[in-house]
Amino acid sequence: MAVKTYIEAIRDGMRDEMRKDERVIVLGEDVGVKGGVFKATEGLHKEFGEMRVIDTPLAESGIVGVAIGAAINGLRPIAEIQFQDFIMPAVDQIISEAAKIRYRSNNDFGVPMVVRAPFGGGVHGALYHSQSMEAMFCHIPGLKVVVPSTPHDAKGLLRSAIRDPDPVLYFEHKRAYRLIKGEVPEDEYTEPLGRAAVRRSGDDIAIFSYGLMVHFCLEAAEALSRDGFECEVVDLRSLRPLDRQAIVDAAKKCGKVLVVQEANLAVSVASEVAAIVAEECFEYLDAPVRRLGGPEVPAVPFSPPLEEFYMVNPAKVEHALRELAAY
Amino acid sequence: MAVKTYIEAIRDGMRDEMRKDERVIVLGEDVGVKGGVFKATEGLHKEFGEMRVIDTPLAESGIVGVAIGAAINGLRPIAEIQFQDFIMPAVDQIISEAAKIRYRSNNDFGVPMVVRAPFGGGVHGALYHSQSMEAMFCHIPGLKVVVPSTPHDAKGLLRSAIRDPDPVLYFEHKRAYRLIKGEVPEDEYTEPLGRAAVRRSGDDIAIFSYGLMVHFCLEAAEALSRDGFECEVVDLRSLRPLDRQAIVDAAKKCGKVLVVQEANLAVSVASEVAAIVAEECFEYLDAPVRRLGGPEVPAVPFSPPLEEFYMVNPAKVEHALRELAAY
Amino acid sequence: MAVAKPKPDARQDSKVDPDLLRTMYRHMVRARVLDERMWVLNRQGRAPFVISCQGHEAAQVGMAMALRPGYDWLAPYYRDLAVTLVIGMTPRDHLLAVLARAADPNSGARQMPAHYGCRRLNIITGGSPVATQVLHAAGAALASKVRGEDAVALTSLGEGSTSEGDFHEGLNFAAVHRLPVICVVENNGYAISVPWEKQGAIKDVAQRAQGYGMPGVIVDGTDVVACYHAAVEAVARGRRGEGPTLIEAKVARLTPHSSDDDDRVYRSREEVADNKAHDCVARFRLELEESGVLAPGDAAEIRAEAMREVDRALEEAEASPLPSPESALLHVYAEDV
Amino acid sequence: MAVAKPKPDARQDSKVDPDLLRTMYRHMVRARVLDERMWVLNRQGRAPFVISCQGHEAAQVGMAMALRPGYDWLAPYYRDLAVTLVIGMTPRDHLLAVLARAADPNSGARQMPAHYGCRRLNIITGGSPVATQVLHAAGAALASKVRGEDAVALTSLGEGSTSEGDFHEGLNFAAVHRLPVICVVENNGYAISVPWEKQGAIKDVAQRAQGYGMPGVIVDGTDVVACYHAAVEAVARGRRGEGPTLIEAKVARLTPHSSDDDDRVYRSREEVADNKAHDCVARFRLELEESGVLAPGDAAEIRAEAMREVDRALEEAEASPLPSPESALLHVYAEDV
Ligand SMILES: Cc1ncc(C[n+]2csc(CCOP(=O)(O)OP(=O)(O)O)c2C)c(N)n1
Ligand SMILES: Cc1ncc(C[n+]2csc(CCOP(=O)(O)OP(=O)(O)O)c2C)c(N)n1
Ligand SMILES: [Mg+2]
Ligand SMILES: [Mg+2]
Repeated sequence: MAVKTYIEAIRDGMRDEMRKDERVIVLGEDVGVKGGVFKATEGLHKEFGEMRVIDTPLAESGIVGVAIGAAINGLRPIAEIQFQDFIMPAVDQIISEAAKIRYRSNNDFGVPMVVRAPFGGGVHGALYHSQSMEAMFCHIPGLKVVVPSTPHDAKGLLRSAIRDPDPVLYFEHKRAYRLIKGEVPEDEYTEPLGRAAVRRSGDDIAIFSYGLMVHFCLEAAEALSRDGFECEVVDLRSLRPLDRQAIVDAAKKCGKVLVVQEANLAVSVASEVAAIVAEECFEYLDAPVRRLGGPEVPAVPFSPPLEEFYMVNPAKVEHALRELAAY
Repeated sequence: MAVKTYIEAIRDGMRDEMRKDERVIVLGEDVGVKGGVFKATEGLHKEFGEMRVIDTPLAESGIVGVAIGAAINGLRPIAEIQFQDFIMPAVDQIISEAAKIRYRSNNDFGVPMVVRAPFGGGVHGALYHSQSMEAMFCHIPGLKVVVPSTPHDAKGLLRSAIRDPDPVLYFEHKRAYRLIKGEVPEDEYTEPLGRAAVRRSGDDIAIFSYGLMVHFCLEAAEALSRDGFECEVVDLRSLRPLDRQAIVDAAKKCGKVLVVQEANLAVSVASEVAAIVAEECFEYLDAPVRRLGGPEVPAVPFSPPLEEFYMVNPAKVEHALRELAAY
Repeated sequence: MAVAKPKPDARQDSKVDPDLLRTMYRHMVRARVLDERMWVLNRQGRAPFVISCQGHEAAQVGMAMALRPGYDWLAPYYRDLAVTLVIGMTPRDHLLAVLARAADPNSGARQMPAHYGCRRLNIITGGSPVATQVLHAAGAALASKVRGEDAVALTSLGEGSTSEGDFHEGLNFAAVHRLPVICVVENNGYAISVPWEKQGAIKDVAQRAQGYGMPGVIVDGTDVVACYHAAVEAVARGRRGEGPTLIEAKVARLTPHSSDDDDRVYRSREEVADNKAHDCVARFRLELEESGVLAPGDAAEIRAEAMREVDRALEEAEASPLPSPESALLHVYAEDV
Repeated sequence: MAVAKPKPDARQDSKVDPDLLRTMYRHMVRARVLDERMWVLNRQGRAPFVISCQGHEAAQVGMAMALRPGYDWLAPYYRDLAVTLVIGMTPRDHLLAVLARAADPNSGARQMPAHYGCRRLNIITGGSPVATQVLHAAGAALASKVRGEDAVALTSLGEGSTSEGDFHEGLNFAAVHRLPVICVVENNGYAISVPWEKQGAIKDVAQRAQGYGMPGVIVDGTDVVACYHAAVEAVARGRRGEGPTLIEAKVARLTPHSSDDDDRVYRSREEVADNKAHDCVARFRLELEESGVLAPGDAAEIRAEAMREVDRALEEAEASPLPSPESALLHVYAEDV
């Protein structure tokens, strides 16, 4: 199997689907000739032309609103938001429109659209090129939210997202783009939306995470393993819907739970995972459910000491695990 | 003390502060001559004139963005969003700008602004005049989110919100406007932001709720009281920040917890409350933390049978309490 | 790109077939009769919410008749009752919505009435947030263009809604990509209580077109034939691949904003009376009778026919069941069945 | 409201005091020297990010010099290095930001460089999302008006950013309320890689003004004196309470979009070379030397002086400490101290 970077897998996923299905188009800022600011769409403009790879005006509500209309009229648009931080002007089109169109039309209309956006910190991007803003979308019925952590999943989940009949927000960790490499099958495999994946099994502590943080969790889990504590690492992958069964199974098996995310904790994905565990695993818990995430400040600051202080890293995960283990 | 409706208390709060502080202005759609679609600003245009009570163009991002600029240049704007459902186009100005301005300027600038918006269902308002969209804002550091449940708090919390140096989202339950009446002191009292209020004390089950739901919880609590179960009813009031201490105290005291909200549950305020309890009250819990809220559908549907099915009501609260009591 | 004033001779130089004129009149009357009936139901407490097309019928019928139903796309707004009737929806469809019945084809009674949608007729489902549909029309037009079809997309909104960012982003996108979009602004002078002077510092909404590089056309929205001609021209332009057109139809809102509004606090009774005196339906009837297109008695018969249709539709709607409570859980995602 | 072409005799009929011309030139050189130094630091790996004002200096200096520093309000964007220097910020201030030092007055090194802000000088803190600042300028102007002051608010953005809804909502609000807003669009023809033709179907950005009912003025943004005159006129208009003005300054982006961009994939080297050949700083120097405003040697001395200032500023910035890690928790709310 070929080894690819995370961003190559995303690019391949788009290219393959565009070759296979001419209804698939890509639109966004700088996605054409430039191939995107991260090069995720590199080569697509050349291969598929400007009818299917569209450099839009600088207007995010416009990008998503146009994608919705195009999806309703038979296309399969992939809208790229240059940075997830800049999805905010499109929130009305995503939450008031895309998420509600099937429901409000009593299943007469659907919006088969993917919105791709790079998120996450640790790249000196400061407040507006580092955010992890998935939580607000995970609250919204009608949306699906996906965050791959490996090149294999990046391609397999993107295929499923493009083929899905409903709007899918596909969030890519920008630091993983070139940092994370892995084997990607040549064949036309898919990964299902809505399912978590167990990355490491153990029965002492269940760790739930997603995106780049999964790799930090695996690193920390290895460190504890040397002292005989075996952690189960569950990659949530799908943040809406959450894989309730996978969460409950791992939590019950281990009796201790740590949820790890890059975003700040209040009213977040970690809150929901902790609430599910508290509701459904009460009699199996041997310790309080623990959450590790960013501090309650607006976003990742720029200066290196500040950014380092903000970011979750393997050492912080290990520290939290040792506390739980000692409980 | 005079008995006022919830909406009268809000109107009085604005009028009093405008009389006291000429920096306070009101802006929004139809807030002028018409006095707002719910009449919340009735009489203000006549008393304070169109320089301070401004009918804006139909543009929510504009309303909030202008309020931010005016606040930065010394005013104390109260921006009215006609329905909370229509706050979505303003999310970028609220989350990317207002919430981050103090932090990003290292305390050089602040945004003393209040954004008022009516929320909530049960008024045949259907998908876009019934939503409870507080959760997404409660995730955001830099914002404060307040939801009063009584006329007394409506006025006292609004005063504090207007005087607060940071942006406050003040969400009013539209069904409470004329339904909820109560005594309101004549004097210039305030209620602090960030503090919950215990509405009923008991030590069997702790109920956490906010807005109109608090009244449903009190009703259900009375029903259980007849059978000897005493519930503590905690009105959260401030959804960001949450009053962690008040939550932990009540949960530890009762050992059983029910969180009630009108919004759907996934990644919501109820998730955060449950997560806090699971983290901090582990050794005190006698039952799983239970959450009651709207179903996981995009919003409240219009037709009466559908709306009734969707809405939380006292009977549903009572049912959940009896299940917990029986655990 | 100068704003095109309606040619005074517009009526003369436009040979419109008498049958077409009669059809236009029939559509206008049908919409008016249905709209009036909804208000009756509201006053009787049988319909919680009504929002009206009264005063907009000429503009709506004129524009809609320039389209190919089921081929062209529409992203209308809540006043466009007459538009939906011309394209193929029925009084029954809308009374099902007004009475919140399960069979409402717009939304299964999930949305308030006047939130139109019908896949079969390419009428894109609309929500309540204003101006968002302008982008949906641009997207639908883009899709048609990508497939090499010559379908156009007509979207409409009120003048107040042109203050929203989505209006700007939608028209700009349509212009840059030369998309076959016809954006109809039904300018009735008010956004609920807020007059046009507080929405824009320009005399005519059509002027906004100049910021996008598309024609901005002004028509008398109480003149159905003028509206029809303006739309026919815009549609032809779109089909030829020459891009979008903004049409401002100057209309009058003959009712309060909706059944929840009381307009006495913000507009004078004189103004309201004056509007009623220039009712587009009455005006068209007079013209048709003067020109002999309608014989004596025709108008009365057309109205009676509309009444009968609405009566029947109401009976059927009332006999139709409400949705079952649990059905509230359906259709969040495609797999929910 | 026709677009006002710059009068050919603009230079003649404008008696500009030679000292003022020299000051303008000094500001332009100072900004250019500082900007160039930032790129050096970037290539040396000492500055992770640089975004440039090179090619925009004439527009920025001309516009900013029409304002009263500390009285008028500014909501600039990331290219406005020269604007901030004219208003009173210093090379030291910005090098502290580039080197991410705690003493950075813009943000305490919390934001990327070029996110300007200074309460003392009424320079409103800017974030990264484009066009949001247009509304902040409108709000600041509203507040001044409410208090009866005659301060104006100048906001600037790139031509691509005029596609955003906030641009529309901001200018429309300012026009309706006749607010003293000067909106400067620095049109360098590109939004990162996207050319103007893909942002708007109009020749000039200034045309957008017509949709709002305000003057749309086009100036040669490489002509500092023309920009100054355009701004002086717009500021006077604002102070007189006559409302906002949109000024389009046609400039050239002499660098890639930022230190993260490679513009070779989307623009020809010829184009870049041609832009450099019309460098506004070199052009102004020539004019001033021809007209004798600068004596031989003056220009060299002005540049040397700027170099010395930047050298000193860099030394000071490098000697200045980074923020402490825990300080990341401060100033989320006013009570955090
Ligand atoms: C985004 C948004 N904000 C506010 C509203 C509330 N609202 C409904 S209709 C309306 C006025 C619309 O006026 P106009 O666009 O002129 O259309 P008209 O009703 O006059 O035909 C308002 C403010 C809304 N539906 N959507
Ligand atoms: C809302 C938003 N979307 C996207 C971006 C990413 N971005 C930063 S600058 C830029 C291009 C801006 O071009 P223009 O407005 O012409 O200004 P210029 O850089 O050319 O001076 C883009 C797309 C952003 N900062 N904000
Ligand atoms: Mg109107
Ligand atoms: Mg540009």
